[in-house]
Amino acid sequence: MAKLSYREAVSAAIAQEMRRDSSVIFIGEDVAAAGGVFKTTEGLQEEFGPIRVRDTPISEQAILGATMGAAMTGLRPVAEIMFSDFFAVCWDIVANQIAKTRYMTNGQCTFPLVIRAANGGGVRFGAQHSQSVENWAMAIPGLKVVAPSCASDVKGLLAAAIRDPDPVLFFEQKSLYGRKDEVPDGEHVVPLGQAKVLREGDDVTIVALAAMVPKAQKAADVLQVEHGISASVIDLRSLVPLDTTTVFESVSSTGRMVTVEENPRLCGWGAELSSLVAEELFWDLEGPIVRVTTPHIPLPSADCLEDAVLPSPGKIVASVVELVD
Amino acid sequence: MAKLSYREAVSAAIAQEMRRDSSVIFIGEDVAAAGGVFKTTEGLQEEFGPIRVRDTPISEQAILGATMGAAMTGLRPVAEIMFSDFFAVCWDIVANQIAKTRYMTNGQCTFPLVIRAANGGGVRFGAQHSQSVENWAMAIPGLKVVAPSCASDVKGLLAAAIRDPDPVLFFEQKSLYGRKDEVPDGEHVVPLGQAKVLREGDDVTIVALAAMVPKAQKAADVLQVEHGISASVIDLRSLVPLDTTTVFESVSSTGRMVTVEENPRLCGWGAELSSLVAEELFWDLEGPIVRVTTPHIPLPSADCLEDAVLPSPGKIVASVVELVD
Amino acid sequence: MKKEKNGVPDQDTRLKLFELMLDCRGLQQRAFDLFMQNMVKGTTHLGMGQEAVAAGFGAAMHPDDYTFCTYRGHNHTLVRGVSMTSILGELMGRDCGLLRGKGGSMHLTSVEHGAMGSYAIIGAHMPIAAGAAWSAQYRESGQVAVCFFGDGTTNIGAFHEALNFSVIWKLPVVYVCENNQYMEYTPIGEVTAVKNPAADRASAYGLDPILIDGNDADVMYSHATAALEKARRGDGPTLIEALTYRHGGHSRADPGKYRPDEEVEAWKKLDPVKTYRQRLLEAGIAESILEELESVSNQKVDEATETASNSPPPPLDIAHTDLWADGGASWRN
Amino acid sequence: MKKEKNGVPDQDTRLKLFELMLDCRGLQQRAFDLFMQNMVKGTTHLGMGQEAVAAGFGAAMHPDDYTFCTYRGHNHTLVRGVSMTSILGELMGRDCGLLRGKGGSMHLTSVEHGAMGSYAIIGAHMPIAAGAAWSAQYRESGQVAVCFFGDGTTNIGAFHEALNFSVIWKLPVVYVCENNQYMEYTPIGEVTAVKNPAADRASAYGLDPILIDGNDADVMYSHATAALEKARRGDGPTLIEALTYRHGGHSRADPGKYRPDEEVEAWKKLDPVKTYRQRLLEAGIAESILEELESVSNQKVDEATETASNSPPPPLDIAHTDLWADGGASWRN
Ligand SMILES: Cc1ncc(C[n+]2csc(CCOP(=O)(O)OP(=O)(O)O)c2C)c(N)n1
Ligand SMILES: Cc1ncc(C[n+]2csc(CCOP(=O)(O)OP(=O)(O)O)c2C)c(N)n1
Ligand SMILES: [Mg+2]
Ligand SMILES: [Mg+2]
Repeated sequence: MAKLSYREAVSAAIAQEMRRDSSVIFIGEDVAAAGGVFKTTEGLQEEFGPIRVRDTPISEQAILGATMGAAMTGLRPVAEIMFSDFFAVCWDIVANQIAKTRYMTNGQCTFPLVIRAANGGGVRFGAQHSQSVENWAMAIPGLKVVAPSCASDVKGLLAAAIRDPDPVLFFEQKSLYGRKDEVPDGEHVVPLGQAKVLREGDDVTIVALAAMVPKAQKAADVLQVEHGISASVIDLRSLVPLDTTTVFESVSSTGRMVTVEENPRLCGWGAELSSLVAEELFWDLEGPIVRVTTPHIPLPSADCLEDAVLPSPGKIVASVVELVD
Repeated sequence: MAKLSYREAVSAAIAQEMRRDSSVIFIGEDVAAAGGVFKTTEGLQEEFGPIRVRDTPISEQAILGATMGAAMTGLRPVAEIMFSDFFAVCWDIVANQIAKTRYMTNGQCTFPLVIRAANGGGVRFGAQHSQSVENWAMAIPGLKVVAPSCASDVKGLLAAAIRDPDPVLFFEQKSLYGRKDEVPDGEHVVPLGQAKVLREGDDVTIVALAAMVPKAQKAADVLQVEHGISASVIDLRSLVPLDTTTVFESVSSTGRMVTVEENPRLCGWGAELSSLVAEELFWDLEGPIVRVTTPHIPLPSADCLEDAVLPSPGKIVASVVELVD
Repeated sequence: MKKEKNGVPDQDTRLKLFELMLDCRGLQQRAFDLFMQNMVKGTTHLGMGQEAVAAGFGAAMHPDDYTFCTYRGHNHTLVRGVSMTSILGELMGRDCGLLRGKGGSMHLTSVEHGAMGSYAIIGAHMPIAAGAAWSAQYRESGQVAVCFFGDGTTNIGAFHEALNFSVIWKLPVVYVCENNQYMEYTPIGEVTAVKNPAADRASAYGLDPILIDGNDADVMYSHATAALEKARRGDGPTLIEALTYRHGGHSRADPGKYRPDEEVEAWKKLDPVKTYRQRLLEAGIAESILEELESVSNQKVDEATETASNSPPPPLDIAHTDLWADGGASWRN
Repeated sequence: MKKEKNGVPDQDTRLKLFELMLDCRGLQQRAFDLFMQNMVKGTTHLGMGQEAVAAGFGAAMHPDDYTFCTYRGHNHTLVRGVSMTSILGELMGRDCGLLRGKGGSMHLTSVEHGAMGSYAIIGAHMPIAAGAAWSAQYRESGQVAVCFFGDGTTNIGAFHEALNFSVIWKLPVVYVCENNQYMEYTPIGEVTAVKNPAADRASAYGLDPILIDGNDADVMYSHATAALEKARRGDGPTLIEALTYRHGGHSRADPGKYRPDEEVEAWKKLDPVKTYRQRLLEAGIAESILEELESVSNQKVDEATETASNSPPPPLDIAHTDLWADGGASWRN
């Protein structure tokens, strides 16, 4: 096992897949010659050449349109949208074209493509470069949605996403790029759609995603030590497919669920999960379902303001304590 | 009181507001000389002239960008996006610019603008012209979101939206355009953010929006007559601001909530409402919270397929019966 | 407007062009009739009057080339060899439909014929066509992607992005603007900063301006051939503006009243099918041969109507299939 | 490239131009230093080397005209009269910041100065500027909107839509492309189908191509004056491409290593501040006057740094204000 950063795991996964399959190609803005603005794709152009790893103009609709057209004619393209906020300039290609065309054509076309994007806040980039938009994607039928929390999952899930025959939106949390973890040596693939139970507890199930996972783990430590509350922590890892089995199993046993989302309050994945539990697991519940989210505001830029509004271990602890006590 | 169709109420509202305020201007594709592809804006150019009522090129980003720029410099523009599906080609202007700029500038700019769009299915237009995307809008902090179910509310709420100092996305349900209702004569304005209790019952609260409202009413009739179940029916009318007071009051008394959404399953307003109730009203609940939605698929085009997947009175009845029995 | 034809197509090709146009015309006339009989639900956008554009390309393309077209895509889909039955069936929402009713009139697609889809959001298919061309280039397959769109489409952002992108990567793609003078109801001249919405913008992408008679099948054919060859040679994209006119309204029962009668009349005189028939006669092709083609085409339309009308509605469970490559539509375990 | 200057600005104007450039340069140098001291969090995009563009317009615009700029907007915001303290305060996330820390470096806005915002999504502000111009036209206010953007921005859809839209409505708007030769790290020539990304596309909107020396404040000023006058006369938009170069990296601590040393050196010789100083001396302005301006500018920067550094962080509750016009951020009752 080697220690890789979350950032390095991105290029490791792409390289792993490009080596085994010549139909994998990769494009994006400043990704090739310069290795990406987050340095996530350094070395790829050197290894795979300027035909397979290619810089594009600032034309997100063209980038993703081309990705779609290539996927439906035999390639397995990977595209980068530099910041997930920029999905807004090419959302038609994602939500109306890529997501719907297989269904509309009654299965005539297949779209084995991956769109990677740096997602989320915590780095003082302001409201147009800090959004967590995985819920935008989750709301669209036809998209798979993955958001890893550690380098090992970045490598394994990105590899699986590239092999997957369906379109996958792969959200890399930019506040995690520097985080290092053990990543298995050799080929590493983690199947999509399996949540990971990071910790088992009796009193409450905390469900988190991406950057919220380390915060939930931190909160669980504090809950144990300072409040004697034993929490399960689940890293959802993928929103579509959604591993309700793992979540339900845990919530059935603890009787309580707290979701921790970075996205603004309304219509996040936490709401969806909460509504599923409230419908299907109602009689197992021992108390309200609680959601911890960023408030329903754009993210402010100043460090103190941003820290004040993002979910924190402290807020998670407070919510759990209130629920369980 | 005159009978107006939902369609006619649109132009009635715009005309009412254009008469009283010369800063109200209206633009969109084919809206002016031809009166709109849904004939919702007939007569406006005749009355207010080609400067105030103007046809645009097929340039949704320009339409909404111009709308934003005009709103922040003293006008009260109203723009039409022909089908709400097309928000995907201009989502950046809506979600990243219009919604965030007031907040980011610490209140320096105000955006008194309205974007109208024909929303929803039931008219066999296929997956790219039939979406219900009010949940896309609800997920973005900084947007008000309104979706009326009858002509009277179209007129009153659209007038209120035009007078509102904040950006309002106004979703007109295209399957309702032909529906006629009594509309009060003279000036008619209905405040945003107030749900309407259409019917009071004891056993369950059915919450619906737009085209789902008449279906919920139909279902409530059947429930009463055929199953002896007495249902409250609430027309939400606006998603932001959200009238949780009215909904909570009803759910507290019935102990059960069923939401009826036209949007695909994941991350709809029903999920949000369900999560609010599951968090804040948990101890008042007498049973699971049930959501009736379109399945998480793009809408198929053929009449029989579309009818099979959209929520129907029959499906609502079945869900309520299962819940209450 | 360039009228010269880089030589006249041979007689077989000309008969083929005529046949394709007849099929397009007949199919669309029938689609209109079925719509008026309420047999076609929803919406449908006819390309009557614009048949020469699709026919010219249809006759010139290789079977494995790709086409990308719009909601007004019946002509373009038919000329790739897709059956009339499956097109009419789709319009009518029947099980025999090309997409078994899941797509509808605006989304005709037949991958086996290289008809890679009809797209209903203006401009979206232009970068997608670039992607298919990029794939062909990467795979060195020799295929070309042809992308049809309207005059109104030249004012949307995706047009601009797709053209720049295609040129810098020298992609084998041909962009064909069918300038039928109107967006839905608004004359293109009222909303466009230049006179010729595509041709006057070619230079913004380093391309030659090509403005041709879109009602002349011979002209279309020769320009199609040249553009396809250029793409196959590795010399990159072509942007063609073909001037034409739709005889009917924008969609459904739109009577098209926003257009002056004289304008409609003038263009109807330039009907691509009628004028081409006359030209073939003048070129010495016997009336009987043309009549035979017409009767065969009519018969195909009748048979397709019959078969499609007798096809049942699709089974309801297909609404829950083929969202994913595994054939299903489930989002959870 | 057009070098002629439609006459030379008068001496007061020239001193004003010099002063504006000095302020821009000094402020940005300071922002960079503060960034390296970790006093500026997040990101910041400097326009060192590009000061002449903003200065030329700043000196030519009326106080009530509008500017729209990008994340690289410090120059453009400053030349409208916004205080250095409020700009540095915003970069440092302090309560004295222009937006009290809610916007950050990429979103500088001062409506009272007509600085209508800095936009961080490429191209988005172009149609927004069109809207402000449309409003000015409707209100007959005589205002003009000026919109600054980069070379890389010419390849995104919003560029195309905004230009067409502005021309057909003859809006009083001036679009200024600051061609600094690079998008973030990629040379513009590698991703653009034409040599001059803005000027070579002007004809696609029926506009004259204008390609000028963006490092020459006199040239910028005279072209700004002409474009503003044209807009005020009701003669519609102008598109200007100004050739320039950023001395540093794209943002933050980017060392800009993707650029050849000789290229950087060559452009640094064309430094707009240094060359303009030389020109003023040659025009007979005394060294002492220039030194005095420099020292005043330096002092302003120092004072602003001092004040901003001493400003407290904003109170946390402002995170929940001013989403809505009522001053709050609530979405429910
Ligand atoms: C992004 C988007 N905006 C608007 C529409 C609605 N719409 C459908 S067809 C059409 C007119 C298109 O005109 P043109 O490109 O000339 O094609 P034509 O219909 O004439 O073939 C419009 C505005 C759409 N489908 N997509
Ligand atoms: C839609 C969108 N795509 C990508 C980016 C990321 N990005 C920020 S600046 C930049 C380069 C812009 O280049 P140019 O327009 O030349 O402006 P410059 O930075 O050189 O001033 C890019 C790609 C963005 N902000 N928005
Ligand atoms: Mg047209
Ligand atoms: Mg640049």
